[in-house]
Amino acid sequence: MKIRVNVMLKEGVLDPQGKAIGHALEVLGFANVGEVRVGKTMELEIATDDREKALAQGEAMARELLANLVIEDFAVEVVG
Amino acid sequence: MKIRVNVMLKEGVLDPQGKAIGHALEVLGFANVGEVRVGKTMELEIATDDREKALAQGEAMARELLANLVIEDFAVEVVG
Amino acid sequence: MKAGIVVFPGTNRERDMEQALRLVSGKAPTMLWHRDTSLPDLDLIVLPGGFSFGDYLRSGAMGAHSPILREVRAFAERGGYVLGVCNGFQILTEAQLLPGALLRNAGMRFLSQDGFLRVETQDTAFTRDWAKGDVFRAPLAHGDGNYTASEAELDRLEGEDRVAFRYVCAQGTLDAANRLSNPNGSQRSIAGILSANKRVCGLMPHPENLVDPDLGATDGVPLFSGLVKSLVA
Amino acid sequence: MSMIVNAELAARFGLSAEEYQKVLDIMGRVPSLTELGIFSVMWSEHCSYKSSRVHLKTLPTTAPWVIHGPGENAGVVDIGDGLAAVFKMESHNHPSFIEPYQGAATGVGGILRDVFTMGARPVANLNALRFGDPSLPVTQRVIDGVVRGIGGYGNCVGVPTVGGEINFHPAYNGNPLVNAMTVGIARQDRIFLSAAAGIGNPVVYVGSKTGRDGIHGATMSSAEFDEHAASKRPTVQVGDPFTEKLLIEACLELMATDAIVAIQDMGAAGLTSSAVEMAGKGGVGIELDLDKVPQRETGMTAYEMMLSESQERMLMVLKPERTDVARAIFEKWDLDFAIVGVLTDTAHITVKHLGKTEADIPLAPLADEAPLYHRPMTHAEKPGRLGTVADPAGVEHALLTLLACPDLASRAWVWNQYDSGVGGQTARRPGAADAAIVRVEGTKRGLAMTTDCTPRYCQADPHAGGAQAVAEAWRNITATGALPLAVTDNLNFGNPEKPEIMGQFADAIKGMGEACRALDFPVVSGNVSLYNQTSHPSGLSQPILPTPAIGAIGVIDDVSKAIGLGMPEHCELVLIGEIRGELGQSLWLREICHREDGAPPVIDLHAERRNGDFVRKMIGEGRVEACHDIADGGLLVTVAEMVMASGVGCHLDKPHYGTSLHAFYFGEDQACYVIATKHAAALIDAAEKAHVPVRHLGRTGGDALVLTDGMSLSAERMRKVNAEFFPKLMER
Ligand SMILES: Nc1ncnc2c1ncn2[C@@H]1O[C@H](COP(=O)(O)OP(=O)(O)O)[C@@H](O)[C@H]1O
Ligand SMILES: [Mg+2]
Repeated sequence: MKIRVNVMLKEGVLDPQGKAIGHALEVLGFANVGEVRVGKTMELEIATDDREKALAQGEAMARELLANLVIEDFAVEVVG
Repeated sequence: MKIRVNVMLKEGVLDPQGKAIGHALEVLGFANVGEVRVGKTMELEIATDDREKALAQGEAMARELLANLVIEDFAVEVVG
Repeated sequence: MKAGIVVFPGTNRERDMEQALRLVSGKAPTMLWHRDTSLPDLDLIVLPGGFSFGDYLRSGAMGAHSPILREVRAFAERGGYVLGVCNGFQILTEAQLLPGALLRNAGMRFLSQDGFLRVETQDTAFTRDWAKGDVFRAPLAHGDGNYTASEAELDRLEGEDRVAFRYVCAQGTLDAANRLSNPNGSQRSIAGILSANKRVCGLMPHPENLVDPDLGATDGVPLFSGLVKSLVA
Repeated sequence: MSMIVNAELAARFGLSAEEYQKVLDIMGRVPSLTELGIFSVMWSEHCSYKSSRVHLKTLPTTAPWVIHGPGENAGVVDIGDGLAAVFKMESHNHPSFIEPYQGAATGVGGILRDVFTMGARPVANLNALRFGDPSLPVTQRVIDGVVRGIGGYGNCVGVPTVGGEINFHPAYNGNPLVNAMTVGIARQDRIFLSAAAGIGNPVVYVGSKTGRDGIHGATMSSAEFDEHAASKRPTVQVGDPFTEKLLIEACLELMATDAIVAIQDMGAAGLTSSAVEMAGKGGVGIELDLDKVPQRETGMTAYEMMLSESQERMLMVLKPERTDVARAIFEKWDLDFAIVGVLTDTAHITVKHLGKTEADIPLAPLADEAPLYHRPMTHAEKPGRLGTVADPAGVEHALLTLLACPDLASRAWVWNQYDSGVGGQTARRPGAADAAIVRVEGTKRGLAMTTDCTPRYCQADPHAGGAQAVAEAWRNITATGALPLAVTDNLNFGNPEKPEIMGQFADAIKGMGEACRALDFPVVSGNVSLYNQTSHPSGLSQPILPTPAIGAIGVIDDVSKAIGLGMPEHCELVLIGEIRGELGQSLWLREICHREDGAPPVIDLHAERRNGDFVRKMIGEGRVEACHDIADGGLLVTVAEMVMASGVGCHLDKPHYGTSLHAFYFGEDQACYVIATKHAAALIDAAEKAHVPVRHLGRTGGDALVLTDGMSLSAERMRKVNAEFFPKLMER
């Protein structure tokens, strides 16, 4: 089973990367782009057939390693 | 309208970050984790109400800047 | 030799490059700004190291979309000489002036250490002052220097004699699987490559930081002295 | 939390009952929330130095070469050719425990701003780090984040990180220390200060937008750390080195014009402290219109904006007719630029927001009546001198154990993550010499720099430890051939409200001051970090070891003459200084005997000065091929480090100096140097004439460190043992 963990900076935390990308898009002529936020996506193959277990494990892994909860939020979903 | 652009390394391109995370998870005791792939997620606010237009623009921005098609694939979706 | 150095926001080795060019060629290079839309009369354009646009998104991605890159591309298409070092190499690949891409170092950490390069081809302006097989020291300073390209692309580079430099260990041994020899994990230990016409060269290490005897070593001088010989026409 | 202003809220903001009463007296009314916020940060330990000021005043701060001592953003000293070195060290301890990467990164960003705000181009960074027990996962997480953060920021801004130090001790388990130092170079006739002047002149904000970052960071760093730290957790400040790089270039470009009247970075307590300090120093009033402040988030209150610690921002007073020039420069570099206020003749700071006056405080009493404490002190009894200790291990085993131990293991894993060459002026990289050396661009001159402190000595005897830290910094600069010029310090201590901590603090400063005076080595800038203490649920409160980190610089006229550790073959090894075999508080005692006791080594400042001046003179005369001072681990570790640096071995003579063998080899005697020379006879002769203790020690050659008793350790073997610690710990 494959899960995806999405990690984004918390609301209010400065996102220098998003800022720079927004600026670059503007220079490229995409005038209608507002805020840009950048996060990480991790796709993980988990050896289980149990959706609930996979999600719970994704949550555990995010808390322990994949996300930095001081500045980041995360979401886990099953993708296949 | 908010879109999300997901950028992942292509199948076959070595993903050192994914490998490192896989290893770290194993050290932490998550024994059942197979392949890990790491990508980027970008959430962009687009000043339009037209879903199709937003998706098309996301695609254009990904091709021009957000993804490097030599090594990366991307997917665009509307999230809000 | 009339050289120009492109400065992007976040470029930080432009002064190092300026110093090296001045020392070896006896002539001060011209500084170019990323927003410039025309070029002065030049023999060589250098894209120096640094973190153009913070290296945000991908190293070199935003620099490759700067106005001046249109001019650099046209210059290269006219047969001009272009050198990209470190971030400059990353920009050249992002702009597809050179093939492949530079991924995160295999060890997932920034590498700042002496690297050892073996010269793989001789008949180019960039390598003529070395002999093929020469090994020289060049500092590495990068987080994304892991050269990658498709197998077909790599075969083509080798077939066309377009690999300029490879990482080796201090004793000269080539071993792509060994971090002591190939510190960032580059495919086939590739440290620097050339365009099809051999006039565009990109490499990750910093020969410009080893040109001054007062600072300890001059291993990097041949890169610049070779260019001077080729371009002082 | 409820935001009704009263004594209770004031207490939560860190103001004592008496301090709050003073606020009421000054204001003649109950202050607004914004006003209370301003008082609380300006009167925090971090900004007001209320516990430390009376002691800091005793440090020597002047010399003919000192251009600006403490009181400015950084110290400024004359380095010749009309140029000045601008440098300072600053802590980011608490943030680096909460979020190691961002804490360390923003620490580097903050100290860089202190230096370029004075008109200097930053040319080098250093850092002094103290971590807890390395076997703890939390320590490893902190090391990983701190090292990545320092590199992530410094590498991107393009300032080489050329030196620093790292110690480990369980006393830092819950409270690591991250002290960052920046050295910059400026023209002496283009130094920029922060005193505002010119009623009516515009106050200009440049850099990043303001968000709700790190509100109350200044008061937090002045509060003891406990297990509730998580709930005190403000939004962590995230650094943006890319913006900092632009800010450096834009400021230096503007500084080449004559537009700036005064300039000040926004550090701790952001807009509040920069506005208050600029106006206060200039004796003028200042009015801020917060509606003009570039904002990253919506709906920010005056209180939030005044206390935000968003990074990469500066405040300037400009000549009115030059604002357009300035605006054009900042726009070129894609940075925000906004006129946010004006200098007034009211002698007040007035803050307006959305048509309301949110704060109106008289500046003079805000500064003059800031609390100042003579806190009670007690002085711990000093440990007695260590008696004789038998050698349980033998020399070879001890040497290999020491080379492998956390405090002596190679730091290459760390410095290999820092770009030490960017700028093209680095002459001695980390590990190559006792001090790092960076050439002054456009000249032959080099700046030598180092950071030093031995906290275990300071714990045993703060007075001796404070002096030793200064002496070691001086010695490290001397060992390269450079002339030591001046000191910056970062005084990291526990809770000053505890008399024993305050006693440590005062004693360490006393020792520092004595050493600075004896060595003509004035203190020109610094930083104090108190409340480095972790309280445990048991009620016990663990302070860190007293850690007065010393940063120092020196100058050498010809950078190509600088000396490093690596020695060539066919040299004689000579010992300068006297070895009595001081094993008290030594690493040998700790690592081999598992004891941390005894008195630290005796500091003889007269010998220090005499021996060091002699060594520098010999280097200047070209008689020295390599030089290394004796410090942690003692003589044999010093020699081993020289062998490892070059791969060239040496034979040491049979020692016969009236002390036991292990004490001779591993005692941490001060004021000593090992020199490799091709002119041994002349050098020994000169030393004797100058009454400098000198001994022939051995000769270089081969590839092993060889003792007369038969011990022979190859450079390779020692390097391997020495290199293992960090990769094994961090790359599992
Ligand atoms: N321990 C110290 N020794 C000498 N000077 C100090 C010390 N601590 C602080 N200073 C000086 O006091 C002034 C204020 O310091 P600080 O508040 O840390 O500066 P900033 O506001 O720039 O961060 C500076 O000039 C600094 O050099
Ligand atoms: Mg300051």
